Amino acid sequence: MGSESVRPAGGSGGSAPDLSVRLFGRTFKTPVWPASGCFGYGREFAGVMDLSQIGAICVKGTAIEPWDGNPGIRVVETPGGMLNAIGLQNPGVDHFLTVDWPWLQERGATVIVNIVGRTVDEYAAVARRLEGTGVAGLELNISCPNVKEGGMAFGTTPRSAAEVTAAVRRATTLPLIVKLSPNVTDIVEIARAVESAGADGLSVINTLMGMSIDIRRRRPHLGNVFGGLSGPAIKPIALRMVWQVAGAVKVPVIGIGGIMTGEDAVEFLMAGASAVQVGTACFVDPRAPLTIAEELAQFMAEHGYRRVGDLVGAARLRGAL
Amino acid sequence: MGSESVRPAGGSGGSAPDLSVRLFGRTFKTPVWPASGCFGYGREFAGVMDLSQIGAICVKGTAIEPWDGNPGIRVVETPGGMLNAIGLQNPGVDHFLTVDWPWLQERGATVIVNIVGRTVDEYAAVARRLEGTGVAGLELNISCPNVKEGGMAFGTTPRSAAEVTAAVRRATTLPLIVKLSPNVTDIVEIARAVESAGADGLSVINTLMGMSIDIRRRRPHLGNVFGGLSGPAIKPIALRMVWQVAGAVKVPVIGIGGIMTGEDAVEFLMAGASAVQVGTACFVDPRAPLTIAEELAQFMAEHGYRRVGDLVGAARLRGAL
Amino acid sequence: MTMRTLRQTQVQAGWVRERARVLTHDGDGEIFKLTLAAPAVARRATAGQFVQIHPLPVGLPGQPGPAPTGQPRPAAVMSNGQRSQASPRPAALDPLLRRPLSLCEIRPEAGEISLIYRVVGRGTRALSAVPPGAMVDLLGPLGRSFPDPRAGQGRLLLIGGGLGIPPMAAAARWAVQGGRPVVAILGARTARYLAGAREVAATGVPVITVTDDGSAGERGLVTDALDRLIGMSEPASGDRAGAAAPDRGPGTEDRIGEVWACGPEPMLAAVKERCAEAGIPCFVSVERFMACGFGACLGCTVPKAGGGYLKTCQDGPVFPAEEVVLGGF
Amino acid sequence: MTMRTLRQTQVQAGWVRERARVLTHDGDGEIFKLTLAAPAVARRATAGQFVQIHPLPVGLPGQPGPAPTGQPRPAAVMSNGQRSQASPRPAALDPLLRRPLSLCEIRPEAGEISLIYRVVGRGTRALSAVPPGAMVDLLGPLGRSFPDPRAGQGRLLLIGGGLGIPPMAAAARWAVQGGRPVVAILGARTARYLAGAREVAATGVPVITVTDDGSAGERGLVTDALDRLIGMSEPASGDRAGAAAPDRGPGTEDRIGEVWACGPEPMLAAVKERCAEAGIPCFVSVERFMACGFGACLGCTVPKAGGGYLKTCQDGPVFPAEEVVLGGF
Ligand SMILES: Cc1cc2nc3c(=O)[nH]c(=O)nc-3n(C[C@H](O)[C@H](O)[C@H](O)COP(=O)(O)OP(=O)(O)OC[C@H]3O[C@@H](n4cnc5c(N)ncnc54)[C@H](O)[C@@H]3O)c2cc1C
Ligand SMILES: Cc1cc2nc3c(=O)[nH]c(=O)nc-3n(C[C@H](O)[C@H](O)[C@H](O)COP(=O)(O)OP(=O)(O)OC[C@H]3O[C@@H](n4cnc5c(N)ncnc54)[C@H](O)[C@@H]3O)c2cc1C
Ligand SMILES: Cc1cc2nc3c(=O)[nH]c(=O)nc-3n(C[C@H](O)[C@H](O)[C@H](O)COP(=O)(O)O)c2cc1C
Ligand SMILES: Cc1cc2nc3c(=O)[nH]c(=O)nc-3n(C[C@H](O)[C@H](O)[C@H](O)COP(=O)(O)O)c2cc1C
Ligand code: FES
Ligand code: FES
Repeated sequence: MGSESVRPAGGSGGSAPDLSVRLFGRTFKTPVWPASGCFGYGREFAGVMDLSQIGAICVKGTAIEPWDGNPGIRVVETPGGMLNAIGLQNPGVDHFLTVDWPWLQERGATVIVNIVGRTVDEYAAVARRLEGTGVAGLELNISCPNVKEGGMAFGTTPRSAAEVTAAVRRATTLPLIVKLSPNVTDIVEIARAVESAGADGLSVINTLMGMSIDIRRRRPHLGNVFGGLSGPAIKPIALRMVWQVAGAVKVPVIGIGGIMTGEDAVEFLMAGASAVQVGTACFVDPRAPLTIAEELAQFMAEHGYRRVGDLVGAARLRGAL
Repeated sequence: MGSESVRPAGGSGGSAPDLSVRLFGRTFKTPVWPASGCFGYGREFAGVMDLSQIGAICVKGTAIEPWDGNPGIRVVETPGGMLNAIGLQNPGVDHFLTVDWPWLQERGATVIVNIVGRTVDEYAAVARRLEGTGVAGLELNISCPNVKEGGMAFGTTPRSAAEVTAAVRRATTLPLIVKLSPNVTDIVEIARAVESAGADGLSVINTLMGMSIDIRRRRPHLGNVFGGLSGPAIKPIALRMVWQVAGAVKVPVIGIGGIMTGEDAVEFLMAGASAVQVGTACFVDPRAPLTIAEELAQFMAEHGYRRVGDLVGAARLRGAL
Repeated sequence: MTMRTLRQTQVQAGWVRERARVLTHDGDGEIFKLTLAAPAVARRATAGQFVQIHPLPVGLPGQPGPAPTGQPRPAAVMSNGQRSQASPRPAALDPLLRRPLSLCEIRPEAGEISLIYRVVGRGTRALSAVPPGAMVDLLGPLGRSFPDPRAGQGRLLLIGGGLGIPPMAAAARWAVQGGRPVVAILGARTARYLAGAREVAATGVPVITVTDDGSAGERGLVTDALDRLIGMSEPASGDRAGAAAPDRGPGTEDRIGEVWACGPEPMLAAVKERCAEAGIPCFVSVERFMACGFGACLGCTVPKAGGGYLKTCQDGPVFPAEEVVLGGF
Repeated sequence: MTMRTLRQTQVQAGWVRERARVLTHDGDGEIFKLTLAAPAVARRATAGQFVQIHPLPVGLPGQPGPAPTGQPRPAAVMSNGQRSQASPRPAALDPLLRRPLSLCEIRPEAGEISLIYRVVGRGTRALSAVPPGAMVDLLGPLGRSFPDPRAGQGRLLLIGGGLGIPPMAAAARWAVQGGRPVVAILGARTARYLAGAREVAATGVPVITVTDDGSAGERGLVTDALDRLIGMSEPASGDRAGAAAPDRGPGTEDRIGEVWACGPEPMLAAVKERCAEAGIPCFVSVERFMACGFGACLGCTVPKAGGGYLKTCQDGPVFPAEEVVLGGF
């Protein structure tokens, strides 16, 4: 009762809504992208979808050398979410460039490379290897343990986050998106620091640190004890952080965290995100980035939004804060 | 397949397990307590349960004066959780002492008073009013906005958390439990600071800050925009923080966050908690603190744990970290 | 009769928890009517009160599996008495919380209640999938009822808008049983959304039907009909809607002496305003998101006239209109 | 026949997504057998492969409500063509992820598959509540099958422990169809947990049954029977368990030339060790928690002999025993 729809001034035009978004000087076919670590290098999905139809594929976190990842159990379901402790297993940037990137290019895929490193130099080295290759951008995963600072993640202090951002900025001319960690007291402070250090965009958020216990075996489920929490459970936290960050920086924000449906994507766009990424959803529905984009288009058509930009920040116009 | 139960050395004795726990120099009938803000002052529950059977009732956050709370919508469900923006509405400590406390005493209830304040002095003033009244302890809610520090919660820096703890410590001889905020980069640092400042125990965790958007009305659901996320969705994060804090302090830790069943309670105890609190669960099942205690006893009986202490930290004995 | 006295006749019973068997459950995919065997709730309930319903067997240790789907159903305790390794009670996750629904019909004599609801989100959608024969979990009756119809004076006007219609069935029955003269205005967007109107009419009270598009009854808003009835009820007025009150007698019987309204908050605000102008005591039933439904969470507050807040679930959902500030939901 | 050559005969098909109708679903509250009309999966599948199953209609826009409970069921699009305000597709929350289950029977000719599973947690419990006639959501066939039974030499020994028995039904059928001499050892804690043994026996292969408590077949462990068969299969041995291999012929036919095992990881480790000692090629089917099931998440890794990891869902679940380090699960 009493929950009438508020329609935007634009009214509902007859034509199909336009899902394309222009970001970092480039047009992306849709604003719904698979999130890093949840879509491999695209290969496993090619049998059930046309990779060229995806706005951008954010590939698995890629390092300068191959990483083995963590021993023991790596994933476990939690209420409305899941924990992962993959440990950033990846075949290294050279493997990406010789094997995966040519394969992706053949299929007409737009690719953003998520990059990881244990030191600032490692990050910069991966960025340099990707310069001039034609990938659409870099996404800096600053949730990796900062070896020099004793294991605290790069993303947990403004200083270290800015430092690694600046180093990669110097190493690349590609669009540089920094992916923020939610495991911080004040994400706005970090967002501002990396924006000043040269980020072209911010991905918000990576996973929240969590754990679960196998009470029959009396031990943590995960081999690594702790893991990253993703999925619908974290959506309210992610949305809050997108709202905070989008209100504090000028660069575009990409919303991530628990998006499973087109309506979830609308929430993030209305909070101020310019595009979204879907992670865990890809495991349940391999076509999730396309399914969700279709649902987004349907919502836009039904509610008279013609361009994605009409949704961006729409919930911020009224209301407090 | 292959998931055999690990039984503790004790074996399964014939007698019913003992649920009582000794903490802060006092024996509590059970280690499953209703969490603050989710059980009012007990009144609404008296019709469906015997309040004297509950280990301890953590009453609503109580201030030196009555607080009105927030305008607009205050609660909304999220995937596997809920957001609340009550704004610590409460009738003030004098009302508690003249109306609620006598009523609770008549019913033989054991009571821990959750205290809130906008300044260090306000916290200390509530503590002083409760001195000598016979309540079982104080639980310091340091998630309140710190007026002097421009609204950042007391619980988000080790310095402000220690400061308010120390002030209340000086104001009371009652057991002093400090309830930590999870919205921090390093909860261990805060835990150590409040332990040093005189806390007798730590409650881990309060709600995580989140939000949700009503996409049809194009505005945040909550009048306050942001709210506290509770319920099963946050369980993995709460459990991780309990594990971290219990490994870093000597005082007992009380585990809170998403506990809905006896098995959830076992997870927290095995992570290192000495007791647990249940919040959101009380809304679904008003008898949740008793239901969950019964399920805990059942688990103990089936797996041969005789005392609650046999479970505490059991998952820490093997495994890494 | 002062408002204060009427307020004192609003019933608030001790609520219970009851697992209730679904007797019938019919719907068109959007609007459903659910009849439940719930003797304990039916015995205690009064019109205007509500239940907090959960479609899953929550919080009951040792209950079989999560889904009330009939066969085949899993069991924590196996047929041979052995215990499954699975948790004996899976916590309900989806929905997590209960959902408030007003009592539409209360039949203490049969131990039955009925609810009419619209599928708007996850909770009502999950509820709509519960088949006859399954059990749902109730807390109730919750909140304060309408005031005792025998306590007021003049004709009682019931106004139901949309999903505010169903509780008017219980209200009408109570008024009829109390011998109070009563008339109802029931309005909705279209004929499709007049769910509950049949139940109101079944109590024998005269009903004025109004829809936004004229697809049933008069075209217009409930407030149009209200204005007419208030006008009509003044002795001086000549413009009488004869069809609306076929059984009305002469004199004060005819005058609208009290209004009970339930529906969208803008409608309630409009009704409140008109009643205030006409000096007619008015009770409104308001809605809020609820976490607990029984007063513990402070989640359902409505601003109190003069400052502070009232709890919808405990001080309401039925309030004297002047006691609350409407328009916030 | 080298292991390497056998490895190359393990089938890995292109998987599909299929909504499959539940034909039958029977269980005792703990162990269930589910038969599905899944022609696309049935056509592509080979013994040893698995499906990722979700009991709710996930990820399909415009699908009716969340619960597969038959009537009354909610619909996003109403009977009159109007759209409910509710989200057109509620995301599945509980369970969130799919669950891997091995193919027990594969009947491409009928377009059917069957699965046998035990209720151990939320996912399998939710699955157990799905009634006949409802739809479940599958990805499959996933992973690598057992090697082609026609490629190996000597008698093929199938070893199934507990819920490792069901996939041996598909394996046995494949071997029988390929004309490979075969014998099966099926073991469980008690007779109750021998689910799938009937399906294995139905293929006509000789079966040795073993239970921990002797409640069915021999008392003991599958490895006791294995030791005996390996011993027996050596020409010098006199200790022959005649009942075990009623149809065995003379000569090399009789010798155990290859072992396929599925069951708890300690059992697999013991089988692997004995086969290594006896120089018999051994394939093991391992289990891991899985998020995706199709190679994208790197969540299901098993340590590779010599370092690094293999993906259970893509490189397995059937591995040459020497390729993996067992005991980590
Ligand atoms: C005392 C009381 C009595 C009620 N009686 C009835 C009744 O008899 N029949 C009926 O159909 N509905 C009734 N409602 C409303 C009903 O409780 C909500 O429609 C229901 O809780 C929605 O749950 P959901 O999970 O399906 O939707 P959600 O997913 O929770 O919400 C979907 C949308 O529905 C709206 N909504 C959710 N909760 C409420 C609410 N409490 N009030 C108003 N809008 C809401 C919001 O706009 C929300 O975005 C009553 C509410 C109250 C407080
Ligand atoms: C390739 C493969 C094939 C399988 N085939 C079958 C089969 O044919 N029949 C069958 O009954 N089971 C099979 N399993 C195991 C089945 O997937 C799990 O029992 C199921 O996922 C448990 O889900 P749940 O939600 O009920 O339990 P959860 O709540 O997820 O877990 C409950 C407990 O079950 C155990 N468990 C969960 N997942 C697994 C897993 N993947 N492997 C082993 N133990 C697990 C854990 O100890 C956990 O604590 C198979 C697993 C794999 C990987
Ligand atoms: C199995 C798994 C692996 C992941 N790997 C990476 C990674 O390599 N780099 C990265 O930046 N984020 C990684 N993430 C985080 C996701 O990209 C995403 O930020 C997070 O899962 C939240 O989104 P979701 O709720 O939609 O899954 C991973 C997440 C999962 C579940
Ligand atoms: C409606 C509501 C009100 C709350 N009020 C308080 C409060 O007054 N003081 C406090 O310390 N915590 C408060 N909390 C936090 C809970 O005590 C608890 O820490 C949190 O809800 C996590 O536990 P749960 O997941 O079991 O609900 C409140 C939580 C809810 C949901
Ligand atoms: S709903 Fe909890 S106080 Fe009203
Ligand atoms: S389950 Fe995702 S890679 Fe195997």
